[in-house]
This record gives sequence, structure tokens and C-alpha cells, in this order.
Amino acid sequence: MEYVLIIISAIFVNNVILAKFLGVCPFFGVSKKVETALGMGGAVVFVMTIATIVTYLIQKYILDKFGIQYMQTITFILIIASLVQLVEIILKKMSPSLYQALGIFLPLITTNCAVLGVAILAVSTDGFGLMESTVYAIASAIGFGLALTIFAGIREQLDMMDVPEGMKGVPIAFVTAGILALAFMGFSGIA
Amino acid sequence: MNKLFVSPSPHVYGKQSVKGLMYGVLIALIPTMLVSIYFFGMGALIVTLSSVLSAVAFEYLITRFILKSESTIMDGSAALTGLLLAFNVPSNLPLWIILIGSFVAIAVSKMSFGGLGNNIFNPALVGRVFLLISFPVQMTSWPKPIAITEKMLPYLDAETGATPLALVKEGVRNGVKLSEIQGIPSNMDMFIGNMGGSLGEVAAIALILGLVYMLVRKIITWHIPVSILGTIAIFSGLMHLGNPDKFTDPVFNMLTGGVLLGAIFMATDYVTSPMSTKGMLIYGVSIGVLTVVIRAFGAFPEGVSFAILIMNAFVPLINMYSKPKRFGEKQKK
Amino acid sequence: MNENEVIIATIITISSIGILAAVILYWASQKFKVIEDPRIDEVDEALPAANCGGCGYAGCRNFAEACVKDGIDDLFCPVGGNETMQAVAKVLGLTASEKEREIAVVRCSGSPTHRPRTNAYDGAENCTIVASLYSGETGCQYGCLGLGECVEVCNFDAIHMNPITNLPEVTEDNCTGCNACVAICPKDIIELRPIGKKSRKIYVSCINEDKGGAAKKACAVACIGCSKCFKVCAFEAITMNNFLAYIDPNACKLCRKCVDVCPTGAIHELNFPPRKAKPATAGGTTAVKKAVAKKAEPKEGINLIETAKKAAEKKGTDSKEEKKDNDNKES
Amino acid sequence: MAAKKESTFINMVVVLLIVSTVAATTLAFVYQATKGPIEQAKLKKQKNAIKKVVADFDNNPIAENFKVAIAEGDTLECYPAKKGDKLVGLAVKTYTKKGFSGKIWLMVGYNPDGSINNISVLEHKETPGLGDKMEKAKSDWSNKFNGLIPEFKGDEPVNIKVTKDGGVIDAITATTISSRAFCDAVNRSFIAFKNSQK
Amino acid sequence: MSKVNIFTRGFFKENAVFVMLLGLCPALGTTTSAINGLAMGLATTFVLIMSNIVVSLIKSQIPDKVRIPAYIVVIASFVTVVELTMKAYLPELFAVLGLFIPLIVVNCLILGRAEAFASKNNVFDSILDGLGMGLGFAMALTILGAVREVLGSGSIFDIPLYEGDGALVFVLAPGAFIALGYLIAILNKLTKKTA
Amino acid sequence: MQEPEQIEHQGIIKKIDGNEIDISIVSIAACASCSAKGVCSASDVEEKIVQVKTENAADYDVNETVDIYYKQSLGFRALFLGYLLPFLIVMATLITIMVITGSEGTAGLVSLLTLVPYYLVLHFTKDKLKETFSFSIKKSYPKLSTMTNINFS
Amino acid sequence: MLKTFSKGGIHPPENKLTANKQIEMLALPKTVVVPVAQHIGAPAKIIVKRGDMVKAGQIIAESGGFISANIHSPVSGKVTKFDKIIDTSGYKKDTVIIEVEGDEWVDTIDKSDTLIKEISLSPEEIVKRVNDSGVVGLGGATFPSYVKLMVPKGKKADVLILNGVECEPYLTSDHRLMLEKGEEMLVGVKIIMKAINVNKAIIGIENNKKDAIEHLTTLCQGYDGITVVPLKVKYPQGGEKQLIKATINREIPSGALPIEVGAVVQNVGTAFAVYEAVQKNKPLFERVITITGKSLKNPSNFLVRVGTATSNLIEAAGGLPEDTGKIISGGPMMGKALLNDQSPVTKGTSGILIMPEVESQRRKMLPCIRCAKCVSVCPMGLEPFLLMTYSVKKEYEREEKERVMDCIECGSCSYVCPSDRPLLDYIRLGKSEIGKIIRSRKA
Ligand SMILES: Cc1cc2nc3c(=O)[nH]c(=O)nc-3n(C[C@H](O)[C@H](O)[C@H](O)COP(=O)(O)O)c2cc1C
Ligand SMILES: Cc1cc2nc3c(=O)[nH]c(=O)nc-3n(C[C@H](O)[C@H](O)[C@H](O)COP(=O)(O)O)c2cc1C
Ligand SMILES: Cc1cc2nc3c(=O)[nH]c(=O)nc-3n(C[C@H](O)[C@H](O)[C@H](O)COP(=O)(O)O)c2cc1C
Ligand SMILES: Cc1cc2nc3c(=O)[nH]c(=O)nc-3n(C[C@H](O)[C@H](O)[C@H](O)CO)c2cc1C
Ligand code: SF4
Ligand code: SF4
Ligand code: SF4
Ligand code: SF4
Ligand code: FES
Repeated sequence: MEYVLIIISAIFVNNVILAKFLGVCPFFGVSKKVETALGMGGAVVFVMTIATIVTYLIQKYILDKFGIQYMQTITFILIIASLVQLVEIILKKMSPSLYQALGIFLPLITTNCAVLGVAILAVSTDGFGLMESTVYAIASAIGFGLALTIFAGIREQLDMMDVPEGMKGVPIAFVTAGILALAFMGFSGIA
Repeated sequence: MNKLFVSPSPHVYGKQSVKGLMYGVLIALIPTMLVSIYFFGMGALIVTLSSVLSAVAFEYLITRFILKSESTIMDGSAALTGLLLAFNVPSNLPLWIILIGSFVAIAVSKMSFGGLGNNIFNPALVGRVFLLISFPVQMTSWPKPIAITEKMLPYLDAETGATPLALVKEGVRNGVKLSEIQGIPSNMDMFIGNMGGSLGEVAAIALILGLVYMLVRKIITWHIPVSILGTIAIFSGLMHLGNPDKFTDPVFNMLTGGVLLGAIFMATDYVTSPMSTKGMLIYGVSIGVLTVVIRAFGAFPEGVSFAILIMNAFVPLINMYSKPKRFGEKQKK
Repeated sequence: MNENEVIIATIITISSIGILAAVILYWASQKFKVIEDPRIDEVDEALPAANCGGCGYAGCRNFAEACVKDGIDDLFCPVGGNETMQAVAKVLGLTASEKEREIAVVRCSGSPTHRPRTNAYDGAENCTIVASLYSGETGCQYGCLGLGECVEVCNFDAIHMNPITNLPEVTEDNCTGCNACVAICPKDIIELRPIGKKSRKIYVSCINEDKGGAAKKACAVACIGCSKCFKVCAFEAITMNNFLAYIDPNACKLCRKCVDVCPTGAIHELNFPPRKAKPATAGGTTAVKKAVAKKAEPKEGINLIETAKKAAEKKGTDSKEEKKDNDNKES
Repeated sequence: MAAKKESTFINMVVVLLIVSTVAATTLAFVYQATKGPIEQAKLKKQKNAIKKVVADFDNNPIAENFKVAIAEGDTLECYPAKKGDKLVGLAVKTYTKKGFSGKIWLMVGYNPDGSINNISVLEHKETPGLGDKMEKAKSDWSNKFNGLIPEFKGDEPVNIKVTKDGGVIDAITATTISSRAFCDAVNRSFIAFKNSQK
Repeated sequence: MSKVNIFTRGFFKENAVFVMLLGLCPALGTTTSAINGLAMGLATTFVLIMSNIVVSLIKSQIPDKVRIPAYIVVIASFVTVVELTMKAYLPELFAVLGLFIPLIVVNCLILGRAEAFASKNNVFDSILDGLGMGLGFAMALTILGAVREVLGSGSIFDIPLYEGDGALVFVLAPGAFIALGYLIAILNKLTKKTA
Repeated sequence: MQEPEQIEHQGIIKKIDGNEIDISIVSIAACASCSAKGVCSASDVEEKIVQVKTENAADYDVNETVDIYYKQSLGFRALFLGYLLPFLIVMATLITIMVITGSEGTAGLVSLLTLVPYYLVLHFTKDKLKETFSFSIKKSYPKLSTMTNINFS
Repeated sequence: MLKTFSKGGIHPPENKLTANKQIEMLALPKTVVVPVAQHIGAPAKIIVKRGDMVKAGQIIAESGGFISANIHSPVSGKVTKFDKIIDTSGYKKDTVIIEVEGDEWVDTIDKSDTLIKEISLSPEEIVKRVNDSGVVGLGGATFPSYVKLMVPKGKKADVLILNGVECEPYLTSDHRLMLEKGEEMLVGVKIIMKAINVNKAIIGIENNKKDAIEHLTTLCQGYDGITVVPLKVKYPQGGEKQLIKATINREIPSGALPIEVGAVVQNVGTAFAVYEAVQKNKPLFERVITITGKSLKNPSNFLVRVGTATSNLIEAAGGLPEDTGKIISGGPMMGKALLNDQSPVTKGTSGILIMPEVESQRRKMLPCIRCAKCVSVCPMGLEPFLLMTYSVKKEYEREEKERVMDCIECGSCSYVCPSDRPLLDYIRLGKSEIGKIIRSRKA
């Protein structure tokens, strides 16, 4: 039950983008095609989970152990930045064709607020052990993917519509995101 | 001979027009309007009028001064948005809040997207939810209905009470058994609209009358309302069977909290609902499920508004992935 | 833990993580060498970013890539023109060959007064749709349909419908010669022509290939294929084909003899200084044109001539009606 | 662009090593420098909270804090406020999990007779504009508790409950959940107070 | 480019939030009130200036391929400095801004300026640039915060403007998006007119 | 259901060798639409070479812009193999070891280490995967208009 | 329940004003103008010279290719001119102009009315005769009929479907033909059956022609394998894909021909023309045309020679009403609006509809309200609103993926749209642009 609550909360109630404002830049950047958004979501699940596991271990076995929690920011960012690159390199080395297929399909994953933010949140939430942190990361990533996909759908439709000149582009995207967040408030209180 | 007209085929056209459809829905809402005046008196009248007029006025002002385009107020959609917004708020809502609501509905949710046909989210519902979250106090104090034959209910200072759903939510939260919760109106009262609530959501019978009218005039098809109501009935029925102390029965669920208003008039909004019948069914079922989930587990006692808005967001995806079956498409592989 | 230990722990951790990161990122940068030529960016910078496709590439960036890869001998950005090409050449260390600027001219002068309507079109307002349905609202099956698809596709605000003549007019200063309007016009009415000395141009403003009688019947200012201009041209700049004259802009020496002899006024001159008043020898319309040309600002050439012509012939009650029609259409 | 330095494996590692080391060292010193103030800031915050909720004192309640068990595995921290040697009040740091979103931490100050002197909110995540009205800065709602002595019937609180549930506290408008949670935390603190008397 | 230009473009022409759409997370997440927005903006400005200085100082010593990790280390260090300082001297504010302080490190604005400007220009220009960009960012956050505070809480810089609560949404997530959307629209309109 | 959806990507032909065509594609970072990408090399644009086999290689020229495409399901398969499967393996190991040993450190470490054999397996099935992930090529569709994408400037 | 197709469809007011009007012979005009392109495919090549005297039924232009058809002189008289005349599309097309002198037919034609049931020709001979006689599909598409009679190798037809649906409002020419020439038509059916080697034929007729259904059902008893299937009234049931679905419940796959599902569809008029060609050796130079319109004095069904000016028909039907706003060749759903009343009727003209001015003008287009009515009426399961948007935005690649090429241009979507959007106009635009792209891709 505990886990169910973490999952529901991270996906719907406290959606990383719509409620927590993490990863807003890619939210507006990648959300132009639905397939890409879906694929992005899948990739982010992997990256966020691995990043959270690694940072969790670092926090617990290095930072906490040596009492240097204040180095959290600098350590995490370095670790995450290298990790993302490492995954790509390994994939390229190990299976070039797979790597190519993904290259056509997905944009590169960059470190952003979402990955770092979720990692920090996971290690700093009271009572989160490794399992809870991991589940939280997965759910957050799914929430990210969900919001991204919905938004991509809306954007594809908006492209076909006659949005007034002044609102075209960025402004209407923000307003849409706002109303989407408004709708998602309906989930509040669940969990 | 006069100059002949030349145009590509076809050369004849059906009778339905945008105006006709919108006014049709307005007509379908008349019974509900009457019942709400019967039970909520002055308030119902004032709230409705100010909402409709302000919605139309905002649309006029925006087309005229900001977009500098032709005015579109005559097509009836702004009036309809205003009316539905009014039906979604308590009858003692202060005027300034109504104005904000209709401004959000028209300016933010409709005209910013390009006006009729371009919006992603149901304007009236965006207006309503915006108000609900912005002004929770005013939006959740409901006047107690009094039949107009007894006494004309005044506008602002009527005695207030809770909606059946709020009572249930409150009770369940406190661990009271459903059967022991006080003050829930009888099914009959709920059916004719004798209960607290937004002024247009209470009268089941009038809403159903509207549904029949719209079906007969082919304004809407059955898919969305029926799938929503069916899902709510089945889903809440199952939960009720599982735990009758905690979860309300299907009839109660259908008659309260604007389910009928939502399913018949708001989820069916053309602009914000899917295009294929398959899509409509997916949309309807999802709204049903979300409604029950939000009601049973969420912070809000009623869930239809949110469920519809959330599904509005999914409509482009639904449209993308539930295309109508093409003629000549291979049957199952 | 005492303070020194904390400091040491910090330094050790961060340094080792730093080195780890260095190794990984070094490796990464080795693997993903960005092969993209930095000059592409620079060329891209130099381009107008109109992404209009006038150069034949999908967008400015593709054009930049092409420039970097293939050199710029066969490439030209019509929007930026020679200046841009010079700038690009500079980035690449090449020299750009000068190319004369081209702009669009509309080869139809069948305003409603010259070309009576024979029927009323009432379908979707889109030239291509009309063209695929039928010949149009007038007796001339070649002429402009007047629904302004060319106006819609112009990214540079260079072409507009004149509500009186119901014909598109090119604002020469804005036109970049991007070819968009030429490509979209279903009737092939618009042609890109070299801008000419001092922007002066002479061209046949008609593409009607019918025999003289039929052409004249459909439109008073049509080229009727009488060959007078052909005969009068001393530079062999004019060719006759299918009862239609065409003036080769490269051979034309802008002597304007042909303009004078054209009986229907189908040959237009653009941006010439007003002529000395001469007794009107040619047809009525030409006389009008000359008279007006005096007053006309050179740049606005044809537009004003047309408008004024219109004014001169304003007896026709039609004009007001037409205008109203146009207004309706545009709203 | 400024002349780029040639990249070789060695110089890269060296440079990064240096950068990291310098950064780490600097930070370590900044940390040392701020460590004290951070601790103090924390202390001050707690002290202020205690000061707000109990009568004047001249001891160091934080140093004298003790833990009181209120249920199996559940303890609260108490800070006795003394003037001279006389106990003038007890501040109890209490919490509840029943908030609208997450835990709410309160500091409840008791007079020696068990009546509530004052309450301050330490931490909460309630909705701005709704639940956050429990903060003194936002509204004086929490003053309603001052002077009350929580009563119990068995495990059931009697008076410190929202009126809807039969208690004496008017909930913050439209915020029953937070109000209820607040009461829950207060009642919990009272158990600690009582147990501390034993 | 003139010095004045280096300094001012961050305010309008290349405003990080309104024009370049950088650093959106803090721009939305911390602007529940004008003062919070301002604080976040200033914290970012500090990091931006300091990292610009350091980067422009060490630029010629850094091998090309590790410049990104090196910059990240520099930036992260300053972020930590801010973090520690705030914890020590402004604990209340730190509690409000919370997560977004460490996230300054991934704000593209900072890395972007380091890359695009500081690594190519001298110290003085880099300071100007950081100051301009940072204050522009702070200004944007303050404006957004002010709008949300006025509409949502009925006050500005904690000074009450009218009775009552205002439209709560603006303090919550949806209001942030909507307010920023319209602000950008209005700004677009204004700049277009003057242009 | 519908016609198989395709994933497409534009690329430029680099080399034609018999019926094998090397196409360079540019993969952009997630923050691609960010207006600062020009100044932000953290989000480097990346060039990847993709090999395509085609019967009618003769129709194409070096430097021509073409579309590479493959079935959407293939894209999701790649996603699955590249990210989701390793993710599932990590999670499975994590949960198993947590349950057995209860030690977070071991569980975390071992689960991360399972990625090593996973990638090795990928390595050994390289050729098979290559067969699966074969792309097709077609001439670029004339782009008559560019979509009105969000314009970040 | 009557049979019908399963998806979409509309029911516009039928307005069959001429359902009870017997077919009359239209008096011969003074001159006829015979276009050489009266069919789908290559135009025919003129083989007469100016000044030649021709007889009715004499071949004046020869088929110009595999998909093309011979053209015969519809009258006797003198070839006075070859000219380019504005046709229904307003563009000038080659025509042969013949001055009428008397009414002398080519000798080989059997002018008698006697019914000849015996089918003496072999399938190959039938196909040849049909080709020689210039028979084209009279259902509207004017596809050379002989092509359809040659079942391609590897394909097998098992049923012939006769299209007597006449789902277009106003038109009644097929209806009258079935009533008055039922016997002949059935023989024609038999001939086609023999040519394509099937022993089953179905005549699909909508239920608003009860008399024709009854009449043919009775007659069918004398003809093995032919049955009449009454169909629910629903436009566009006459579309061959819909008709096949309605009658034998088979769906032609996207882009395929009826033969893919073993069916061949012919219009009832075509069957009659085949009868005349094969049994009477009479080439196709006249056909039944409905001239109708609400304000027309005397709406009628005429037997008209090809090349007769539209104005002649209108005169015979009581003259052009004052309030005329549109003259349509064909029905109101699929017909073509004419520029003037001078264009000649052709083999493909099934009716002339005069529309009053008030009904002729389109209403103003409004934004799409996404009501999905167009989606629900599209018999092909397409999403017209989306296709139109793609056309407007020139997103042809996506439009193609949405199967725009499947559109049968029935116009149901434009008919039903409450926003009066010119859906079909733009869909046609998309189809033609995409057609170009597809062809260039193949090239
Ligand atoms: C976004 C959102 C935030 C809310 N925050 C709180 C909150 O912090 N505290 C609270 O008690 N209720 C909060 N509520 C309101 C509750 O969900 C519920 O409406 C309220 O408890 C109704 O009870 P009442 O009117 O009887 O007080 C919130 C609702 C929403 C939609
Ligand atoms: C290129 C082409 C080839 C055709 N070949 C055949 C054929 O072999 N057999 C057949 O029955 N119909 C054939 N048709 C005719 C079509 O099936 C169809 O009957 C004709 O296009 C008219 O149909 P409509 O009136 O429904 O539009 C062919 C059509 C075209 C365009
Ligand atoms: C929308 C639509 C409606 C049609 N309606 C009829 C009709 O009512 N009667 C008819 O004979 N053909 C109709 N047709 C033409 C048929 O599809 C088909 O081409 C014809 O029956 C083939 O016979 P034919 O080659 O003998 O003309 C229609 C076609 C379309 C696309
Ligand atoms: C059946 C039907 C239902 C409608 N429901 C709504 C509604 O729930 N809310 C609303 O704002 N407008 C509604 N409208 C009006 C109109 O569609 C709406 O204003 C558009 O969403 C504005 O673009 C409805 C219209 C129809 C025909
Ligand atoms: S020039 Fe061509 S595109 Fe332009 S209005 Fe005339 S017909 Fe249309
Ligand atoms: S007028 Fe034509 S050629 Fe000139 S810029 Fe406009 S579209 Fe391009
Ligand atoms: S015209 Fe085409 S798109 Fe429209 S209903 Fe008919 S088949 Fe469908
Ligand atoms: S019928 Fe018209 S308004 Fe309705 S969805 Fe189709 S195009 Fe839009
Ligand atoms: S600031 Fe850009 S993703 Fe958070």
C-alpha cells in the first residue's frame, strides 16, 4: 500500500512537471510529437531510476558516512551528468544498431532539473529507503512521461488550429499547461 | 440570364447549422433552468442571467477590441458557456465571482485558443474549476432548496447546507457508516432536484428530458452520456457491493454531484470530445472511472468536472489512436 | 569526525568524482565527435532565417549545409540576395558570383472592367480549387482567378490583392524573388523577371493563348497575337507563340517601342519616368496610360496605372459593385 | 574565440583534478565557516518557537530537553521553561501525519496547569491560502487554542476537535482537514505533557 | 558590442525567462510571491556572476574537452556556497526556496552564459554580462511573483492591497503557468509594437 | 489497426557503396528547441551514421537529403531493449536482493552491476539486432510548408 | 430490415419530381456539338473531315487507347466544323459540330422495338461489340465498359451487380429505364453475365422505387440467376463500394477494384446500352436524361441525342425559370455546375437540374466545431474535417496517411457540416496534389 501511494502521488497528485515544476524546459521543448514524447518517457524512466539508485548509494555510503552532506549538489550533478553520457557510450559500443534506432527515434537525454531534482527529493524525503526512493523515481518518471505525452497530443492538435497571433506558440502552450495542471488538481487528496 | 453560380459539388446542404445546434442545447436546458428557479428562487435567476450576459459580453469585447475580428456572439456558444457555467455554481455565488468565472471561461479557455472550435478544454468547466480552487469557501456553500410555492429563496443570504456528496465524504472521512449519515435526501428528492448543490445539477428529471430532446433532434449521439453513466453505475456498483459502508450505491452516484449535467451537457461538448465513436466510448468510460475514483479517494467530493477536464486533455491522443474504422480496412488479422 | 577529517574527506571524494567525470566525459567527447562543420553555423547565421524554401532547400539550415558542402557556385538565396551570398562567401572563403535580382511580375491585367464576369464562383476560396474545377469566373480561361493564393504564400508581404482590379500587385521593394507565389499560382500567371536597370521592366501582361478574336472578346486588354510588337522590336527580344507575345528580359533593351504599338495595351512598362506628352496615336487605353504615367510615382508603376485607368473609365457602374464583392470576400 | 587549449588525456585529468580540488577545498572552508551559523540558526529557530509559546523563562530549554513516550515507539520532545528553578511552562514539539499534504510540525506551549499557552507552527506543507492559515503570520486562527485544557474520554479527545466533530474549535473555512490535523497534533502533545507530569 | 548593451540585453531583448525561456523551473516554482521571486533571482544572479568571473579567468587554462565538467564543478561550488550561506543567515527563505537552490546548478542560463560569453570574453565584460542576465532573470521572477501575489493573495511584497484572499489558483501550480503565459503574450505584443 | 505508423528522420547521404548507403543523421538533444542551444554545448547536436540497405541505391546521390524510416513498433522495440529491459532487470535484481539480504548497499550495487552482463549480451547479439533494426530509405517528401511549431525566439 | 451499407451515409430530401414521367423522345436539335472526350481516359481521335456527310451511328472518332471509347455521330447531317468549345469545365475542348439533316441511321442498326432474347455472340465477340459501340458506364464515371467486361487474368468474378440505386436526389432516368425497358435491360444483364462468365446477378434498387422493384422482380422470374435486392434509402448507396457492401456484404480493400472481391458493377443504363449494342448493333449515341428542378414548368425524362445543347432540353421542359441560380449536370450531390446553358450533353449526362437562386448559394463558412458529424456520415470511414485541415495547411504527407485517396467524393461530409465548411472542395485539392506526388514518386 505504501508503494501504491508513492506511485499515485508521484504520477498524478504531485506530478513532477505540473505540480512540482521540475523539468519544465524539456516539457516545452520535446513535446511536439507524441511518439517522441512516449519514447522520451521510457528513456527517462531508465535514467531517473539508475540515477536515483546511484545517488542514493553515494549519499548513504559516502556523503552521510563522512558527514559531508553539504557536498550533495556538486556530487550529484557530476554523477548524473557522467551517468547519462556513460549509458549512451556503452549502448553505442555494445550495440550500434540499437543505438542507431534510438537515435532516429529519440532526442538525446540531457540532465535536467527533473533528474537532479527527483534524486535530491528521493534522498531527502524522510523514511525513504532505497526501495522507496527507486519506486518514487520510477513513478516520477512515469508522471513526467505522461504529462509530456498528453501535452504533445495537445500541441499537435493546436498546430492545426487557428490560435490568435498574439497567443500563438509559447503563450498558448503555457496557458494549456496551466489548465492541464488545473485539471490534475482533481487528483489532489488521493493518497 | 443572370450570372449562374458555379461551385464544386455537392450543391445541397443539410439543415443543421452551428447556431441551430447551440440554440438546440439552450432549449434542452430550459427545463433544468425552470427547476432551478423553482428550488433556488432569485439566486438562480440572477446567477444565470449575469453569467450568460457576462459571457456574451466578454466574447463581444474580445472579438471587437483585442482580436479585431468579426463578432461571434450570435452563434450562441458563448451564451451556452455562460449558462452551463451558471449551472455549475451555487445559486448564492457573489456577482464578482461569477464575472471572474465567465471571464476565465471565455477569455482564457476559449478565446485565447482561437474561439469556437479551437479550445482544448471545456470553457465552462475551466471557469468552474478555476473558481472552485480560487474561492473554495464561496464555491462550496450551497443554499438549501425551498420550493418557490412556499417561499421565493433570496439571492445572497439564503440558509446554506451541504450537498449529499459532501455529507457522504465528510461522514466517510470520520469513519461513520454510510447508512448512519444524517441528512441525505431521498432518491425521489434527488430525482426531482430537491437537494443542495449547484443550481443546474440537481434536477435529474429535467436533465434527462434535455437528453431526450437532444437525442431526438440529433444534436448529440448516445455514446458519451451512456458510456459515462453506465461506467459510473457499474463501477460504483461493484465498489458498493465490496464495501457498502464506505462506498455509495450507484443510484446515489448517478443522481448527485452533477453527473447527469456533466454526462449529458458538458462531456458532450463537440469541441472538446473525441471524433470517432470508438473514441467517444473510450472517453466516456474513462470519465466514468475517474469520476468514481476522485469521489471515493480524492479530496473533492464530486469528481465529474475534473474527470471531464482531465479527459479533455487526452482527447487529442484519443483522436490520434482511435481512428474510425476505414472502409475496406482488413478485418481482424 | 573532526574538522580536518571533513576537509580531507571532501577533497578526496570530490577529486575522485571529478576525475571519474573527467574520464567519462573525455571518453564521451571522443566517441561523439561532433562532425558538424562549425562553418555551417556561421553560414546559417548569415542567412535571413526566413526558411522560405526559395533556394530549393527545406530550410535555411539545409541551405547552409549545402553551401558548406558543395560550394556556392550553383546556390543562391533569393531572399538575402547578393549581399547575403557575399557574406556566405566570406565565411567560406569563396567568391560569390553576382546574380541579378529577380522579382515577381503578374502577367494578367484583366480587371473586372476589362474582363467581364460570366458566372459567379461560390466555392472554397482558393485558386487551386477553382482551377481544378473550371476556368474561372470570366471568359478568359488563362487569367487570374483573383482569390489571392499567391498573397497567402508570400512570406514577405510583397504581394497584395488590389481590391479594385481584383488582381495581385507586387511591392517590388519587398519582393525577394523567392518563387513561392510563382509555384503556387495554378494559372502560371506570375513570372520572376530580372529586376532590370533602375528596376525598369517591359513585359507582356497577358498569357492568353487564344486567337485574337476570342482573346479580345474575353478581355479587352489581352494580347491578341497581332505581332505588331514582334515586328517593331529591333533587338529580336520578342517571340510569338500561340497568338501570344513574350519579351525576353535579357534581350530587351527597354526601348519601349513595342509598348507604343500594342493595340490593346497588353505590354506594360514598369518604373519608367513619365514620357513627354505626345499626341495619342495608339489605342485609347494606351493614351490613358500615358496620361496617367506622368502623374504616377515611378515605383508604383502598374498599380497606379491600373487604378487610374480604372478611374478614367469609371463610367462603368460595375466598379462599385465589384468593390463591394471584394470586400465581402475578404472579410 | 580565445585560443583553445589542446586536449590531452593527461592535461584533462590534471585540470579537472585541480579544479575539483580547489573547489572542494574552498567549499570545505566555506562549510567550516558556515557550520556554526547554521547550527545557530537552527537553534535560534527552535528557541524562538519555544519563546513564542511559553511564558518568560531564563533557562535553556533546549539544553534541558527530554523525550516523552506517548505511545509505543512514539516519543515527543519536550522543552521545560523555567524561571529560576520554577517550571513556568512546557513546550512540546509535536506532529501529525493527517495533514492535507504531509506532516505538520507544531510547537505547543503549556502552562503548568495544563492549559495551552500558545502554539506555533514549525513546518507544514499545506496549501497556501488554505491550510497555511494555521500560521500566525497568515491568520490568528491558532490563538483559538490558547487557554484551553485538552480533555479526553479514554483515548478520544473531547474538546480539541473541530465543531463538525463535536469539539469547540471552528475549523478554518474550507480547510477542515488541516484544522482536524492541527487538533490531532495538539492532542498528541497533551498526552506528552500529561506523561511528563508523571 | 557596447558595454551598455552587454548589460541591458538581459532585461528585454534576451531576457532569460520571457524571451529565451531558460530556467523555467525556478521561474514557476519559486514565484508564489514577489519577494520569493526576487530572492531566487538574486541567488541565481550571484551564482551567475561568480561563475562568469571564474570561468573567464580560467578559460585559457581549460582543455577544450573538459570545459563542460570543469564549468559544472565551478558552478556547483558557487551554488553550494549560496546554499550554505542561506542556511546560515536566511534560514526562512531557504526553507521556502528549498529544492530550487541546488537546482540552480542545472539552470541552462548559467552554463549557457559560461559557455557562450564568459569563456570568450574578459572578466569585466563577463561580470557585466552576468549582472545583466542575472538581474534580468531576477526582474522576470519578481514580476511574475508580483503578479501571482497580487492576484492570488491580494498583496504585494507582503503589503496587503485588498480585503480577502484573491484567486488562490495563482498561488498554486496552474496559476503559475497561466500567469507566465499571459505575461509572455503581453510582452510579445509590447515589444512588437516598439520594434 | 491502422497502417503501421512510421518513425522518420531526415538525413543526408554520406556514402553509397553497392546497395549500402551511409546516411548521417543529426540527433538533437532534449532541449533542442531551447533558444540557447546555440550557445550551450552541454546539449551538443550529435551526428550519427546509419547504414541502410536498399535495392535501388542507384536512385540516390551522395549529399541528397532523404528520409530514413522504420516501423514505429521497431522504435518501441529499440526503446524496450535499450532502456526498458535493462531497467526491468535492475529493478528485479534490486527487489530480489532486498528481499533476500535486506541490505540496501548490496542490493543497489549488485543491481547496478547486472547492467554489465546485460550490455555484454547485447554485445554478443549485435549482429542479430542489426538484422532486426533495419531501416528503409525514401526520398524526402516535398515540404510545402513547415508546421507552425512553437517558436522559441 | 432492408439491406444497406454499414457505415455513414445521409438521407437528403429525395425530390424525385419526375418519377412518374414517361420517357419522351426529345426533338432533334438543329446542330449537335459532339465532344471527343466524353469518357474517362484518352480522348478519341477524330476520323471525319469537314464537310463529310454522316449518318446517325456512324463512327466519327476512334478510341484513343486502351481506356478510351469510340464516338459515333448521334445524328445524320454534315460535319461543319471542328472547334474548341468551352465544355462543362470552362476549358476549351475539341468537338465535332454537325449540322442536322434528316434522321438517317447507319444500316446495320436494328431500329425495331422487338425484344431479342437469344444471345448469339461469344464472350469475346460481346466485348468487341461493346467496345465498337462506344459503350461507357452510364452511372456517372463514364468508364469504358468493355474494359470491365474483360476480367483480368488471375481474377475471377462470381457476381454481377446492377446499380439501379439512383441514390442522387431528383434524378429518375435509371428508375424510368427500369420500368420501361426492364426486359431489354435484363437481357443486357444476361449478356454481361455471359461476357464475364458469372451465373449470378443482383440488381440493387433503393426502396423509394417500389414500382421498379416490383416490376423487375416479376420479370426476373424469366431470367435465371438474376435477383432484385431492395435497399434502404441512403446516399451514397450507388457508390460501387457501398453497393457491394450493401448487397453481398463484401468490402473492397482500400485502393482496389470491385473485381478484388469477385464483383463487377454496372449501371442499369449501361446494361440497356449493352443490350442495344449487342442485340441491335446500335452504338451509344443517345441516352435517357432527367431534366428537373423545383421551379421548372415541366420536369421530364427525355431520350436525348448526345451533343444536344442543354438549352434545348430546358426549352423542352418549359424554359429556363426566372429565378435560376445554378444549372447542374447530374444530381445535386455529385453533379457539376454549368457555366451556361450552351454546353452539350454527353454520354455521361444523367440529368440536368435547375436550382433556384435561393438554394444555389452556399452559406458562409464558419470554424469547424469538431462536431464529428462529417466523420459519422463518411461512408469510407474517413475524417473529413482533418483532411480539410491538412489540405489547408498543405500537410499532404499526413493527409495521405489519413487515406485521403479513399475518398469517393460523395459530398456527404460537406452536406452535413453545420459550419458549412467546404470539406470536399479541400479534400479534392488534397487528392489532386497528393495524386501528383504519388505519380512523381512512381516516376
Ligand atoms: C488544491 C487543493 C488544496 C487544498 N488544500 C487544503 C488544505 O491545505 N487543507 C485543507 O484542510 N483542505 C484543503 N483542501 C480542501 C479539501 O480538499 C476539502 O475541500 C475541504 O476539506 C472541504 O472541507 P470543508 O469545506 O468542510 O472544510 C484543498 C483542496 C484543493 C483542491
Ligand atoms: C485504371 C482503371 C482500371 C479499371 N479496371 C477495371 C477492371 O479491370 N474491372 C472493372 O470491373 N472495373 C475497372 N475499373 C472501373 C472502376 O472499378 C469503376 O467502375 C470506375 O472507376 C467507375 O466507378 P464509379 O462510377 O463508382 O466512380 C477500372 C478503373 C480504372 C480507373
Ligand atoms: C457517391 C457515388 C454515388 C453513386 N451513385 C450512383 C447511382 O446512384 N447510380 C449508379 O448507377 N451509379 C452510381 N455511382 C457510380 C457507381 O459507383 C459505379 O461507378 C457505377 O455503378 C458503375 O457502373 P457503370 O460503369 O455502368 O456506370 C455512384 C458513385 C459514387 C462515387
Ligand atoms: C452538445 C453541446 C454541449 C456543449 N457543452 C458545453 C460545455 O459543457 N461547456 C461550454 O463551455 N460550452 C459547451 N458547448 C458550447 C460550445 O461548444 C463551447 O462553447 C465551445 O467549447 C467553445 O469553443 C456545448 C455545445 C454543444 C452543442
Ligand atoms: S495570380 Fe494566380 S494565385 Fe494569384 S490570385 Fe491570380 S490565380 Fe490566384
Ligand atoms: S511576391 Fe512572390 S516571389 Fe516575391 S517574395 Fe512574395 S512570394 Fe516570393
Ligand atoms: S466526400 Fe469523401 S470524405 Fe466526404 S463523406 Fe464522402 S467519402 Fe467521406
Ligand atoms: S461536420 Fe463540419 S463542423 Fe463538424 S467536425 Fe466536420 S468539419 Fe467540423
Ligand atoms: S529550469 Fe529548465 S528544466 Fe528546470
